[in-house]
Amino acid sequence: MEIRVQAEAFRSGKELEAFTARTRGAGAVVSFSGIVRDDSGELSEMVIEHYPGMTEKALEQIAAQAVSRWSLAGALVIHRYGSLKPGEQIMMVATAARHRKDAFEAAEFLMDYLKSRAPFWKKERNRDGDSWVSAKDSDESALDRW
Amino acid sequence: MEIRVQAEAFRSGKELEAFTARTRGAGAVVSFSGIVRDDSGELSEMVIEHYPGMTEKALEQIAAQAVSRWSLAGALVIHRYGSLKPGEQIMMVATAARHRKDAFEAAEFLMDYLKSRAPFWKKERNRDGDSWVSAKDSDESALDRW
Amino acid sequence: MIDVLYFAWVRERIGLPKERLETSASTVADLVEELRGREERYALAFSDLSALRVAIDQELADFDASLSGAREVAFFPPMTGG
Amino acid sequence: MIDVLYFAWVRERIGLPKERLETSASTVADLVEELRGREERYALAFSDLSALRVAIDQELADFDASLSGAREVAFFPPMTGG
Repeated sequence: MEIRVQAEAFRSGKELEAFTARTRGAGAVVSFSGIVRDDSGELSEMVIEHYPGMTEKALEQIAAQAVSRWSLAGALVIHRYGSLKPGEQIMMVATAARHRKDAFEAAEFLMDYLKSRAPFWKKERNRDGDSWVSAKDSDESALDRW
Repeated sequence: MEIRVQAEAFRSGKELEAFTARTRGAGAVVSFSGIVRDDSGELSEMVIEHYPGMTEKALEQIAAQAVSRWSLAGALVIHRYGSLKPGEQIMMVATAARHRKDAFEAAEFLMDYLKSRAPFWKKERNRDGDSWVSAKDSDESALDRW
Repeated sequence: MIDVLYFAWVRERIGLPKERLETSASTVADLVEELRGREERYALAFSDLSALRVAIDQELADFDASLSGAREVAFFPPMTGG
Repeated sequence: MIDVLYFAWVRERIGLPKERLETSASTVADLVEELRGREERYALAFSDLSALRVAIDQELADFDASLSGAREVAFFPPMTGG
């Protein structure tokens, strides 16, 4: 179980290969990467604020829950904060297990909880002003299935 | 939609990064990698046989179904055949979408169909003999949810 | 004495990220009442509690949770990570 | 004339990957009957059809499917990719 909260950019491919090497013997590795979208073509940057101290704690609790519910050989969460440009990686999770079902479910669980239980807030800076991204009802209701 | 059936080894991280670059703007990228496990410590190699011609067709049909059912910015399937050592990558799928739900579901769908509808057969060569991997009932029943 | 932290648009509306307060509030809701009475910007930030979340000592909590023993309370909008 | 292909343990039991046959079988099941009658190794390979899958011209098919117009039939165990 590895949690990293950082301002620095990271490379999902490099992280995936290192994670796969660390969890050798797993059989199934799932990764999710979140990338800054620019649907309008107007986004100049995305600024991610977080709550230092609580962020790490919340992510560790979420990951510990995943480890207790599924049979995992490993779990990785990386989440950035600070200023990101369109196309940059915001975060990634990876899970490793003997079987694909555990790896997939644990990765989806991590994402669902991370989305609305880890203290991150996104602000979009557009040419015509700034706006905080609002939480979606669908993200809250995604937790119901777990 | 990109399908590759090959004997050559590949690097999941390099493939993930190239796929992410090709599907720029997607927001959510999910990958699954399958790796040769050696639970007994007795496996000397895994030999994957396939049905050239039908394999590519079957994978393309499965990927086309995924593209028609979910809103995807892209889908990638790589599957190896021939002789593989423990720890080597057997295959990977990757999906890109605006939202994580589409990316996750499409990746799981691809995996479930690929497992029991694409003409690959695995043989394990152990110190004490060879054996064909048998299909699991759970793989067949995994198709029911789609 | 208690540390009160604000994040995202709560921080922007109140105009500061953190302050140290002397309070006799026994629950989060009491503290919110106290803050609302201070200045217009607080009243504005706390006008709709359904749009807010609270953490006590870095754990998510409810607005009726007790502040007994709490060292740090944080107010923020629903989280949007991932 | 039809190409008949065998994969995995079906190929091993029959002892060859592919053969070209003259057949008057009108369905896959008829072809299986014909093959079973040829030699012991065929009878063995086709002893339990529930353990076998069939493809006609590289598409999965049923054992009662018609062979009319078929150029290629393949027999193999349930697939184990991924």
